[in-house]
Amino acid sequence: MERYRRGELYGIAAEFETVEDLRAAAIRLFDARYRKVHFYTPYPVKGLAGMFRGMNDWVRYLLVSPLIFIGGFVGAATGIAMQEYANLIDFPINIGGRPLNSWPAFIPITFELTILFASFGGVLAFLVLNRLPQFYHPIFNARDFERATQDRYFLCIEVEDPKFDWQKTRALLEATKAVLVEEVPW
Amino acid sequence: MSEAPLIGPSETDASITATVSHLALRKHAGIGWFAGVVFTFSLVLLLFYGIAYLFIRGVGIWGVNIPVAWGFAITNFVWWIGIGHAGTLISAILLLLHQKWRNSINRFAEAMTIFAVMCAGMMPLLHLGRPWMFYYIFPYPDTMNMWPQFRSPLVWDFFAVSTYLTVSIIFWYIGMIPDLATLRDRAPKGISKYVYGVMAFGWRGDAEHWERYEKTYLVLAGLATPLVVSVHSVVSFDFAVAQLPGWHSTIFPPYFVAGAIFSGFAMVLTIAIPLRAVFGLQALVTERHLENCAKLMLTTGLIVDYGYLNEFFLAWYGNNLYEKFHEFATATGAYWFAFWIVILCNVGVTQLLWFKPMRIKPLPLFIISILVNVGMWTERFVIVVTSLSKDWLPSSWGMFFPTVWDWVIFIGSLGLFTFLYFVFLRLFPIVPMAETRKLVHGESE
Amino acid sequence: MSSMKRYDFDSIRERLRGTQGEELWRSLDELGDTEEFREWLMHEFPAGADVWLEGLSRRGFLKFAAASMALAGLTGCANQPFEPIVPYIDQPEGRPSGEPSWFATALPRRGFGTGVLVKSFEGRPVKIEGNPDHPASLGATDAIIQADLLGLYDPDRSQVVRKGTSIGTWDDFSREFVPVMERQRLAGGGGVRLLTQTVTSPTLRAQIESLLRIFPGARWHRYEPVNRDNVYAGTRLLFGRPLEPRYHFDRADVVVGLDSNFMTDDPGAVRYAREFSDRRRVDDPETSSMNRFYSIHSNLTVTGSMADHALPRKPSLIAVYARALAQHIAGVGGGIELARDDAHWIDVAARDLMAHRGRALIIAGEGQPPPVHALAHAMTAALGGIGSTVTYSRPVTDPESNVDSIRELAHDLDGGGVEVLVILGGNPVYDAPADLEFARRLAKVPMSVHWSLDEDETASKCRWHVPASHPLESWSDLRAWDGTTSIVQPLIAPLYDTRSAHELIGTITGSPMHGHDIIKGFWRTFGPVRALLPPSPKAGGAPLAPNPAAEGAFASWWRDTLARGVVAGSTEPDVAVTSDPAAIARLLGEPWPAIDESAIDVAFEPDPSILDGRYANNGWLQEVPKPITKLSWNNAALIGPDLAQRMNLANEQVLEIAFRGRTIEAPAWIVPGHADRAVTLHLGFGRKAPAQTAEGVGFDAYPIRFSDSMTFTSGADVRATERRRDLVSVQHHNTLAGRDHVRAATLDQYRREPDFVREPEKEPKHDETMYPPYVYPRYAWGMSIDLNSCIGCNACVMACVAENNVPIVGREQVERGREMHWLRIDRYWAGPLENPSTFHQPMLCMHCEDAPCEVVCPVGATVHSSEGLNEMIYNRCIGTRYCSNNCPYKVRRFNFLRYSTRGDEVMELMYNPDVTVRMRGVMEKCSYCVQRIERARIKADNAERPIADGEIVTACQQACPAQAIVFGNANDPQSKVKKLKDQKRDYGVLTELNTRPRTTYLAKLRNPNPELEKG
Amino acid sequence: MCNAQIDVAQLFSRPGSININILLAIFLIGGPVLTLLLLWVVYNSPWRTLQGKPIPQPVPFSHEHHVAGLGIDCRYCHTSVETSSFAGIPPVHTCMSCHSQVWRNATVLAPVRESYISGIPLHWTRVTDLPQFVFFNHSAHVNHGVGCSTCHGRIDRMQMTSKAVYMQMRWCTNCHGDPARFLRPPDQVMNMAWIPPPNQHAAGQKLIGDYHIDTTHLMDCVTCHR
Repeated sequence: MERYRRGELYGIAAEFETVEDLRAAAIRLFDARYRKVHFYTPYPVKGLAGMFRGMNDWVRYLLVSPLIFIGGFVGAATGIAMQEYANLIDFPINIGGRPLNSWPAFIPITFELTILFASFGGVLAFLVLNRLPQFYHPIFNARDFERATQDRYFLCIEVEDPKFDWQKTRALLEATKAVLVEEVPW
Repeated sequence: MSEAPLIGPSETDASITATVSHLALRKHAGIGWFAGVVFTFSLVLLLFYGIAYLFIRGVGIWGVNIPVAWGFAITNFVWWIGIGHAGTLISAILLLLHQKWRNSINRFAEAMTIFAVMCAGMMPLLHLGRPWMFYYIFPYPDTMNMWPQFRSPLVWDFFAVSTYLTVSIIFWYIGMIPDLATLRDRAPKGISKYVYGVMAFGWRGDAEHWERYEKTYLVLAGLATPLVVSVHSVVSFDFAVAQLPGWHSTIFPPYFVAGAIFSGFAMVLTIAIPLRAVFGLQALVTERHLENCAKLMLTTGLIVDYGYLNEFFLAWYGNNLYEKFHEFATATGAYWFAFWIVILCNVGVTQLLWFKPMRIKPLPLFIISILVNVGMWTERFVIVVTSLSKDWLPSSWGMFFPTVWDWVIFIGSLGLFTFLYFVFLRLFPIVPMAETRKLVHGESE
Repeated sequence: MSSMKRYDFDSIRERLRGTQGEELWRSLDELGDTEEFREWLMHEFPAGADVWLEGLSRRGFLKFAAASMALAGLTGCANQPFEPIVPYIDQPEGRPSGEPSWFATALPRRGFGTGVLVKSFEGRPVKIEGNPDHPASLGATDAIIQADLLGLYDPDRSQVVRKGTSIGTWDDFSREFVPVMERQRLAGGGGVRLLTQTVTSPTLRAQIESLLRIFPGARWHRYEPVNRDNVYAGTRLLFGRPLEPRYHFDRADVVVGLDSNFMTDDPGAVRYAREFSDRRRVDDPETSSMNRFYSIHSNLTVTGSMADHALPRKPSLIAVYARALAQHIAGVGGGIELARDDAHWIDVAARDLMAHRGRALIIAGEGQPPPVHALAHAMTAALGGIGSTVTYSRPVTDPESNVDSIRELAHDLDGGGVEVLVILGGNPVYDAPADLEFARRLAKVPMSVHWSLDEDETASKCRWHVPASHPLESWSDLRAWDGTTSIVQPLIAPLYDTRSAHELIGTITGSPMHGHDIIKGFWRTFGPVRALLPPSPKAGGAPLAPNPAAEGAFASWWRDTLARGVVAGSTEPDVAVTSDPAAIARLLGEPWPAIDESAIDVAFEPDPSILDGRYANNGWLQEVPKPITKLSWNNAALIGPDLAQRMNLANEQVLEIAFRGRTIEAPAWIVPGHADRAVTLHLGFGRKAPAQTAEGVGFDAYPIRFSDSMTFTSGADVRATERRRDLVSVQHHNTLAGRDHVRAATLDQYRREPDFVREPEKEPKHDETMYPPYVYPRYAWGMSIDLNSCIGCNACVMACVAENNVPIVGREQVERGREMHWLRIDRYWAGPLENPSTFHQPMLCMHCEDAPCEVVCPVGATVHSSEGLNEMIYNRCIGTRYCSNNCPYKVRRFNFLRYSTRGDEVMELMYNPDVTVRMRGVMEKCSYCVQRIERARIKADNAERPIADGEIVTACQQACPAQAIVFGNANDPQSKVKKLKDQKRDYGVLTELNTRPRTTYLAKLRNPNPELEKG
Repeated sequence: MCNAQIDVAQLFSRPGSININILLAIFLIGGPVLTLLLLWVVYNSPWRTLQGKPIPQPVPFSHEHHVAGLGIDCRYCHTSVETSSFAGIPPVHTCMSCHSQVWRNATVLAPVRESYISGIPLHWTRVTDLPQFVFFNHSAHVNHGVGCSTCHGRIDRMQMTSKAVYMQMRWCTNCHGDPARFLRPPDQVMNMAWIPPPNQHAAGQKLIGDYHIDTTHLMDCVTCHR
């Protein structure tokens, strides 16, 4: 049917009952030189992503911490700048005979702002790098996929994968312990 | 290892998912929940009534006066903030310490944090003489060319508490995204499905996402840890920076933080014990969870007790007339009863936790946790009020007596807290499913 | 909380045994000992907690403040409403708008004139200050004069003519009243009676005399509930004629008071206080000297609290001690049994007196019977005091007995035949002697007219009540106790349709005139510079021959007199009197009443704040804490510790005091230093007049005050009940708890160790700080308060209230600890319980250079000025109250509710336009009268010159009769304040906190007689 | 458990060409910023501050006519401007001193005549109104080189008098913080047309000395708030 016409297809997904089966299948795909493979699990499973991680995936993975650091740095700078400017430049005023630049008293606010901006950095990193929110995604077309967030384990090979050939690939997947193999349309 | 299991042996991915999401998705939450909501909401109405009258007439409706210019409002503030500490501690510090047992309880502990901080944040606002001018505390380009006075601990408070609230919410929400996805996928077709769908940000459990998710979560935990310590230190500065005998003390920051965690865990237990009974979560919130909380209470409790001891010791050792008199007046003066309640609850009762049965048996533990909550609130009261009632010049000594309106605000805030909690229980995954699934599979961070 | 705390006084005494002299009560050391002692010392807020449990009742403070609008402050960010601006039609000469102008006038205190200067903005009097040219003021005032400003704007003032309960007009009144008088005139006026208070006004006296000429049969009665009968009777007894004594404390080295409260009760009190404290200033330990004051008194008053040696004895006993003293001085035989210590005390005092011939003074209190007065004068005379420490002059008012006068009136009323009774001021229904049953008798008068400022108890009992004009809004003249006369000129047109006494008499005599014409007319006729030739004594209203030659002279004299506030040369000349040495013996020979040692005396005293009750509606005076007891909105039965112990009484325990079948109930209040076996009742409270400030405040002592025992009685029966009535006190802790906020020594100690106030181990050196030194190049405002001169009267507090628009908060709020006074007077006791020494310490913002309050304010609402002022900016304040918590002196005050009376169009007139009226929810405190500083600065700047020393006078400093407060520029080595701060006695409170207060104190000194100082 | 099998397919429809996340971001960040901006504009707009808006008065008095036209000195009417905190509103007597001769029957002046006869003062409306917690003293400014027009604008060009500046504390501190920019020599104070000379700052500094202005005190709170 035209639904299978090339370019209309996102990839082929396979559903597994246990994480072990998924791992086994993953290894076979790796050996078969597949690279554009995605895994969908109800809880973080170590190592899966690492196997097929491409260049830009690595970048996106490593970018998390720097973004958070930048956030924190900006926060600290804001805190110090604001307080010094207010007390020394904009409105210097004798308060309780304390020095205008009572820097020890400025530490708490600087610290809090550091944390605040850093965690903003964290959220930003998390959302941007994961391209979230992303309400529409072809993988949701996979039948039974709602269980990927509950108790089933999915993988999906994209058609973009150089090795992709929907006959062979499908056969390869059916050879695994997959309980269900199907095309995932765009 | 001989430790009691963190999770029931029979639990599977499916069973966890089913139990937890059922709580949020079921049609009818049961008469108990409904009754609870109605009751607590009536308390919320009481709070609003109290606040309305407060704004119309002024803080004079409370018992505050000169010299005791701070009363219940600040007491509540410090107490609520303290309560708020356990949540972040569980989710952040214990995460960093690879304490797996945190996994099943951190969600509602974090919720507790957020609601507690909300109640706390409300208090300083209400206690202002001119609450409608609260924005003078913000640094913004105003028409007066003025700035907040950055040397004032109250300004530090403002920054600390708002930061704490924001970070807690972020932390809580990010941790909840996968579970919201679960709810999205389990919810029957209808509005709720879309709501969960939007809240889940389109999470699909992609392994790549999981990796970055865990990394972010870990770093956030790293940030939240110093934050949680800083917040109550800053709150303690409100007192430590002032020069009143009984306030001006360098031990306050650690002693406040410990007290905060102490009361925080008390509140966690006060909530967890009925929760697991009512919602049948014994398999997820096991005796070992209770015991660990109990142990933490004992530890922090002992630190607090040390704080008390230290105050008296230093008063005697420093041989400062005012300090000595203050300690004496605290123990035997007009507010002796409050002081001895503190000693009874925070020093006496805590020691029961040395005995294992007390740590694992729900009922005694529940009672102890209640007593500790009472004790900690009273401690805040003693710190705020007794120091003020007798300071330097005998001529200006005076007494504070709460009025009905003081109680209305306090009880109202309790109502607000529990009401928000009931709402949370109904709509959100109260146990982090993804994390508990990890436990099933024995995955470790 | 309602259980009563009883004290085990034995244990308390045990603690205090050994502590004596200046050693202050060390509560801390004793705290461990007994529950009772701690209760006594720490006095945990006995005033009931019940107030706290109920919500706010409207009564009490809402009377002063309408319920505030919700979020009134939000209007701050909305647009300002349009404000009208209204010019004069014709601007008065030389009076630019926006600048204050000053007028000299006089105000009556118990009928005697006190010269004042009144500050007025656009025709609104806003502040009363003393007139330096006036002998009874010397530039200062007492609390009552200060508070009389509120009397003018008092919303409770009588505003309309009333007939019974219905409102009438002056015309209605004249229409009914004048014909009646006309009939009386034809009948010879036998049915007319006039009742006045003390009258010193020459014009009024002349008017009344002419009235008596028109109504030959009429009688004029005088009644003053607290009067000087005993004084005049005493002088009459000794000199054969009534005389007004004028004491000269500036010439007295040794003073003995016999139950005398000359610093606040005498007509010359303000001057006496000044002269007395002038003799106690010690600028240089070597050269300066101090007078020595022995006081035998029953109740501890302001005066008694200044004594170097006090001897608290019940009033009836004081005559005995007076005689004992007299015997020593006259060197005649004994026959008087005194306890050994007392005998010694008298002996020492007597020798001290005799050692200072010509510089000694014995002064008897108004409450003591005439013989004691006679004895006092005789002793002073024997010691050569006449002409030196005391002089005499003709009384300026009628010296014969007030009591006899009103007794006659009462008798006449009973006999019927009194058709018309005009009550010209006063409130006899309330304060006449109980046995006269004045109310009942008043009812028999068909035409009774009551002229008064208040619609009081008498007003409701009279056929007509007509409203009086306040002295600040009417023309009149007054004489001080020494005869000095002042013209009273109005500062403002009457706020309501009221009339002055002069105008009323005019109405009565059928010749209504404006007050101005009456007064000016009188002085044209009888003044020193006469523009008219006086009428011949015969012809009643014969026309006066004009004297055009003198018109100009009179006009200028009139102008000058008004400007100066004193009629030149009007002071009464001294009367030469002699008292032969035998006088004492003769007096001692008189039959003296036997004293029942065991009986309990009940003494009636004027209240320190509201006097005999005439100021009961004055919220300022009701609220200001009484000097010794620190009670507010209350009076109490004051008792000594011994009596409390014997009767096992507790504070606030209700006593039943029965006398001649009449009983009153009064809550007890234990006053250390109060005489044993004596109960002191303050008059003026327990008012019945409805819907007024004073209604239901305190208890009424008049019902047991009989015409034969006006000042004290020994016959009363005092019973304790188990009931309890809350009293509101603003100071709950009476000791220094072992602290050194008050530092004191004896003169000898000071001479031996001039540095006794220094505490090097505690006070940080000036460079001992982590903070950078802020320099105050031009002015460094500072204040110095001399604890040695301060007598603890409330003049400064009232002055501050008037100057700074400090609101009244009402009884309930004071009980909650929310009084708003920027300046309070702390009172501490030290030494033995039954006879402690008293310390008064005015406490106000210290304007610390390193102010703890400023550092903790989150919005910078309180910061430091370039001249070292601790500024409080109300419009920036959001009310966290953190500053108050961190203020070691607790001198900050907070508007917990809407206390200001903004919006009340009459009260608004009273506000000082130079000071912001604070809204609900903001902090406030003493500003060193910054508005006065700024006015002086602008004046100086416009003239391109620096501000001179003494140019800025704070309100408290200005009002202080003892001149204990000095303000100025501490940078200027020549300034008065700097010189005082350089004295060795100068110390700061709580300097160990490194607050660097700009307000410092001069340590208290006493000058005890070595022979009496035990140990 | 039971409903785990139902087919969800896509919960949300396929996105169009535009990226809703971007829209979301713009909305979440831009929204508040715009609102605040709008509020700020409204807050400072003449519509609220009445800046430059003629205030209705009982008599349409024209400063332009009296000052520019007739060249009457400010102090003729505002007599106490140099001696008092309050510049002074002319008593009706002052008006009548001329208007008893000129414009005797002008209808616009009827209220003035009535007031003069009846003795009921005119009720003008304040143009420049300060809150009760701000204390301003004309003499202190006029005697130290602060010109009328600095605060009141070109009064001599005002047909109907209106607020020249919207006085916020920021505006006051603008000069109190650095008076040199605004001070004039004594003879220029009443000059409406005065514009700062090129060397104003130097001149101003000198004037501060000549007037003995204590600049440290100028920024003290109590200078204006008491």
